[in-house]
Amino acid sequence: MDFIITEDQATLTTGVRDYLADVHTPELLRALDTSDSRRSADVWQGLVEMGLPGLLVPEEQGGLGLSLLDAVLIAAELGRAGVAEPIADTALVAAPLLAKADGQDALLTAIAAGEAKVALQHPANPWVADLDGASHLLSVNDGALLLADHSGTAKLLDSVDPLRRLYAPVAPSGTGVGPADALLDHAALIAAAQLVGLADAMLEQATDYAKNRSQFGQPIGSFQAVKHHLATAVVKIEFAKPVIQRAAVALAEGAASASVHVSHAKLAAADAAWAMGETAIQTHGAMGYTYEVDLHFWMKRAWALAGAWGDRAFHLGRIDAAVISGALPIGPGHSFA
Amino acid sequence: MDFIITEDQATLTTGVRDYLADVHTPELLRALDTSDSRRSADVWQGLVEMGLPGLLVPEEQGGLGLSLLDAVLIAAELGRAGVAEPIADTALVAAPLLAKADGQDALLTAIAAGEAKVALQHPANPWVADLDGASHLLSVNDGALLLADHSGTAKLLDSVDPLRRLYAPVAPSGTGVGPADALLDHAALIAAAQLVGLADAMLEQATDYAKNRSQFGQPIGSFQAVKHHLATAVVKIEFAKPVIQRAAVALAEGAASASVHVSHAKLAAADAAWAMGETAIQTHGAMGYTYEVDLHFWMKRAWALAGAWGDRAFHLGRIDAAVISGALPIGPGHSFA
Amino acid sequence: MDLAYTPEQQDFRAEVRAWMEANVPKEPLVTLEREHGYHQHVEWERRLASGNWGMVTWPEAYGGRGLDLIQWLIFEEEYYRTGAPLRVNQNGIFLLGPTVMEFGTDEQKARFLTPMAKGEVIWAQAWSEPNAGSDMAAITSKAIRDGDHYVISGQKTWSSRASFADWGFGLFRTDPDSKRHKGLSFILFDLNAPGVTRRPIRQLHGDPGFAELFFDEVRVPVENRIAGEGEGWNVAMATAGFERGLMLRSPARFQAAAARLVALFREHETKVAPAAREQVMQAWMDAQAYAYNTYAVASKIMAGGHIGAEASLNKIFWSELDRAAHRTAMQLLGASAELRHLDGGALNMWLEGYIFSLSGPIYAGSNEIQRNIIAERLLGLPR
Amino acid sequence: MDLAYTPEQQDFRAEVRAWMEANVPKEPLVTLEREHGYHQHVEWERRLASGNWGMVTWPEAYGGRGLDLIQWLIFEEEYYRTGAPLRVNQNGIFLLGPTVMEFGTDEQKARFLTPMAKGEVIWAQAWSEPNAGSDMAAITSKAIRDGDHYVISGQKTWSSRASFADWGFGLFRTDPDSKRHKGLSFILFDLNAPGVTRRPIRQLHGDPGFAELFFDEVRVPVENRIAGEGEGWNVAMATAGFERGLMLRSPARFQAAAARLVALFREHETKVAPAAREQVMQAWMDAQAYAYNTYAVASKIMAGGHIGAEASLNKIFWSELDRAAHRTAMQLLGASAELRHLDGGALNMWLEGYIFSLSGPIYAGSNEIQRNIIAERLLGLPR
Repeated sequence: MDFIITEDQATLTTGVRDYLADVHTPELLRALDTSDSRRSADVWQGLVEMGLPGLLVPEEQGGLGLSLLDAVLIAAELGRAGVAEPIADTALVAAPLLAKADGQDALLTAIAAGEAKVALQHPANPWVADLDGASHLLSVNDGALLLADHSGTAKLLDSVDPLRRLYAPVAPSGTGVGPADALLDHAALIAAAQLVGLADAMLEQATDYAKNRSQFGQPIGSFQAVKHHLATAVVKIEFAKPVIQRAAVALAEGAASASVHVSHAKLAAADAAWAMGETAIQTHGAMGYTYEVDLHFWMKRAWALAGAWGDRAFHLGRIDAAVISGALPIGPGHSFA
Repeated sequence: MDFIITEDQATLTTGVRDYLADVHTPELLRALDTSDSRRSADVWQGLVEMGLPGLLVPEEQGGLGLSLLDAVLIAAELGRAGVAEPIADTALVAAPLLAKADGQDALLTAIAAGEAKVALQHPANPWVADLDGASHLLSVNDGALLLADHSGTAKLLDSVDPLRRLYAPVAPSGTGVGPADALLDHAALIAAAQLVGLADAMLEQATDYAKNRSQFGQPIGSFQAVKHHLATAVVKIEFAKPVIQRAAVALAEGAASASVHVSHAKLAAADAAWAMGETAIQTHGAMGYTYEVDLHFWMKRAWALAGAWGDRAFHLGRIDAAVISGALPIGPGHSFA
Repeated sequence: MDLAYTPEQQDFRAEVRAWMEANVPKEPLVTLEREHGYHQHVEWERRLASGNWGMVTWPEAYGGRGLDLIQWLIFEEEYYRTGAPLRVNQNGIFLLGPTVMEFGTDEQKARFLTPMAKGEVIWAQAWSEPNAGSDMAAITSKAIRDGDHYVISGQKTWSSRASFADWGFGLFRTDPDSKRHKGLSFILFDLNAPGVTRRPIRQLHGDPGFAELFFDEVRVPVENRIAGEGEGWNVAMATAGFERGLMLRSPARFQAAAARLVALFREHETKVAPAAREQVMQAWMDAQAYAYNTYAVASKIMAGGHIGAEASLNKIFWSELDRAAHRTAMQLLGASAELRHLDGGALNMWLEGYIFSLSGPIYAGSNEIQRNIIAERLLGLPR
Repeated sequence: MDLAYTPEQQDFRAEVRAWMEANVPKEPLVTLEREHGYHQHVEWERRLASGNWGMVTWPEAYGGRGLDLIQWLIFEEEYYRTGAPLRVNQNGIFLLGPTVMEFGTDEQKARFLTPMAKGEVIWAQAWSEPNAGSDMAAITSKAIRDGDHYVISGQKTWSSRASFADWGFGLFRTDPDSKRHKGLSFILFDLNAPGVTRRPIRQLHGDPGFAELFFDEVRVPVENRIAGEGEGWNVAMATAGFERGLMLRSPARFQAAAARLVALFREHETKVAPAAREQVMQAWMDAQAYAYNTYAVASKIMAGGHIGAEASLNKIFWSELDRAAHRTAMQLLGASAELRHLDGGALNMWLEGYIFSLSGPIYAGSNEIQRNIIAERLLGLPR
């Protein structure tokens, strides 16, 4: 029993964070926002050069063979940097699922090389992100997860998140690569991790603003009301993190209760990020209500991911079925069982 | 259409407030708390001399013939002063109900004279306050409100409110004096009004404490966190008041929607008082957790009345049946219809 | 207290309803924060004015109907009941208009009020500056007297309507040596005057709902000053009082939103979080409570009373109920909440409304400022 | 990260469980805040110590078992699983004990720790003074050196356990000319020494859960001072760190409450407010989150890490989840919530628990102070 991030994990996470802070800047987000496709081959190439697509691909297929715990740490960094390229879906959701299926070595190799992009479609998540541009599609039919090649263009929906590319679902097709709900759980977990990264970024933006913006002759961050708003937000964010890690371990181990923990993680992360968004805009005042500070990119992504891969009602429903019904043993001694 | 407290009503309310502030002091509450009966013939006599028992008794029976709107204003003052004598139940709930029944002139006359005390029993409110000492009992059987003489002693339950005297219900009996739910609505309305008075008193206590208690070289009320806690509490309290008044008018007029408005009033008042209690104790710090400041009398009364005469679940259920179902017309233009 | 409408009030309601039903555009207008939508909304103001509905409480002499506040509330109820467009004229009729009526000269009233009520001149507010937001007394924009003109230099920001409007109003430092609340004057200016540059600012939703204004030696006649030189702060505080007080947010708006929220809940009832049911009921209850309180305040004002620091209670209550109601709607919509257009291509008004609701606790004096006011002025806590 | 218990840990859990099931009193004890109940609880401490369960993380030399923090968490889980009594020894084993271990001399360790672990000496804390609550640096009680003794004069208040306990610890001003954080020393004193007067203070529930202490020239040997003269503030801050940090509130306590709350909900399921269902789930989720975080902090400390201002996050989280869970229970109980005894005469533990939960956001540094700490030390906002 040890509940700790290893030095290696911390080093990897910091490395990704620093790299993204350098290359995936707010300036880049603003530039993407004015581009037609909202996607950039250069950005993708940068992520590939970092080795991100192969993080969870087995070493035999050219990846690093890392775990879901690594995945949630990296997903948080993608959230923190506001990354919109479909790296999380492909590398952190599809790759570990495909690694458990038979006969996907070629695709895994292509993923690790940054040459394949896998879009994800599941009934619990009605819109498909980055379907256009994907080389493959994981979809669900009758409880089975199907893998198919994908090409062509689809009709773009209009998300409030200017960098998000959503499409209506297509008819499921392809060969079976596992159970459908594994997709849902993996994707919800990664969404939760991104949410907590988004929340961290908004916290940092709000804190910086509070330190630098003066009113009444002093930084607004010296006012107790501002301090306490931000402190309240920190508590929610910090207590979502271990829940996500615990869910990652449960899912990696295939624990029977993994779905409950994923739902808990998604709820905690979405609540923290949503509340952080409201706190961040309030801290920024009128400036926060503009498109001129970058906060809105993160806040809108948080709104989007809060509803994606199972909304509050969906995940509370799973908690309900486990906890209120008595199906899950609860109480002291049941933290990890 | 005018939504305003008249000068006369304001004068009466202020008169009652000032009188109670003089005679129904915290010292009195502490003295009652160490007495066996927790009741005082002197206190009752003082309330009688003020004319409180007859406020809603028709003039023909020696009362003042005031309205339910007056009743809620006075009930708030009873709450503010922490009055525990059963004046609200007898004068503000039973009297107007009996005034609508036939043949109750003698009892109404006795109520106005302070010689009769009416205890109230209803299935939605499982414990009977001040049954011991009551001369009459209103109880409910099969949808009918029954009036019976009462005498004798009953088994006392142990309320957290040291001045509250609760008893288990007895077998309903007596002659019919109206529909059962009128009792519930009247009593819930008066409970709501008392709650808002309790909240006002706790606000005043907390505000006084914040002005006078110094830490870090300044009154704690100069800290923005304390200011904002109290300001948040004020908003809840002030916006409960017009709801209570609106419900009083609806109930007085026998409006079809009166029950919905009473439920709204009870919910708003209970929420405001409960939150005010938590804010008040937090403002008082460790001192608030003692029996040595008087706050606890008001806080405990608020907990008691929040659950009495229909708890949150009960009143939300009535709102639900009206609003979610679509039975009640809602939207602009339906404030008073 | 008498909560029944008089026959005259009922007749008035019927009159408003009939006119609105006949005149409210059948198709929703484009948002007033885009140029095309702005002009649609101006056109709607003019249609309203053609029916003498510009601002029913104003004297007939200025294009109103001389009605009382209860009638105004009835007007608002019918206005929102029919889903009529947002008021692009809001800064004029709710903020500047009452200010001119209270502080303006007869000449100023005649000059500004009628075109305002008719929707002929649309007004922008120009309160904030980059370093004077919550702390409005930190204003540095100057208006230096030069004969019978002021020469204005400086900058304003977050000026709502200023991307497209005709005229603006705000505070300027007429005494260049003054500090804080002193030496400020309340001045009206033509947004198309030489030396005024507008830089539209995109808001969260992407449209330029406010603008930054740059003043480069803009010459403004002295007769555009409301009240005395140096008295601007008190005038502005009165204006802010109107804004936070009764009129800025009509209860009908929230009652309409609550009713729509109940309908949305019913659509989604089989797949909602347990608390959503209670949140929806709370939205209805809060909108009702706000309506009762507004009727009570209107009654009080009609009886000769005033609204002071209590306006801060209103501001907090409506802004937080509005945000909570729209947050609930976003949760009910789940994965569709992020879509700017819902089935059939209609604008996702819940998303737009949630975004707008986030401005509520910020503008017209942030809720932090309001809580300070409540604590210090209503409760008497030390500053 | 490895979230499986080792076989040794599982064996340890089985050992604790077996002992607890055999030894935990079948009948609930009277509250430890009444004299009779206090003595029952002291007896229970001694029975615990007889099984070497006084404080499992302490070295065997002082009556512990030399176990690690994960084992302590397992111990706590089994402790709460069997519904064992509250720890009257809490001030000693969780606050003073770690302080003595970190700052005490070998002689002090030998003298104080073993009787503490054995429940032979029960400790009261004596932090606050009437004018030094949240602002503890305002302490004025003096301890003036006189040869090999200090002479203590002054007053402490809100001292938990002090109505009945044997010894107390607190900060005293050993330099009478000093101000604020300087010149304070951390001193242990016999509550039965001549010159100490205790005035029990009734708490909300009516029992004397804390006391006021008056010191009238109380002579205390210098060897009762922990760490150097004038170093008291730093020692106390370390103690407060233990308190707010890992040990004061075991996650097992909240997990047990959440499980009971789920059971209470099921009993009342047919007549609850819609949001109650979600609040109950939230109570379970929050208790779990607190448990995960505590395991993470324990792991970090075992790996050589420290817990600093993060302890303030814990304090806020557990105190607010506890109050919310008990508030939910009060709502589920409805009209019965106010009864001190429920059906069959058993104490209404939800009411008692709600009352106790109201102290959570106040004591061990109010949550306002904690939020200041988070803002200033974790986020770096200006003081």
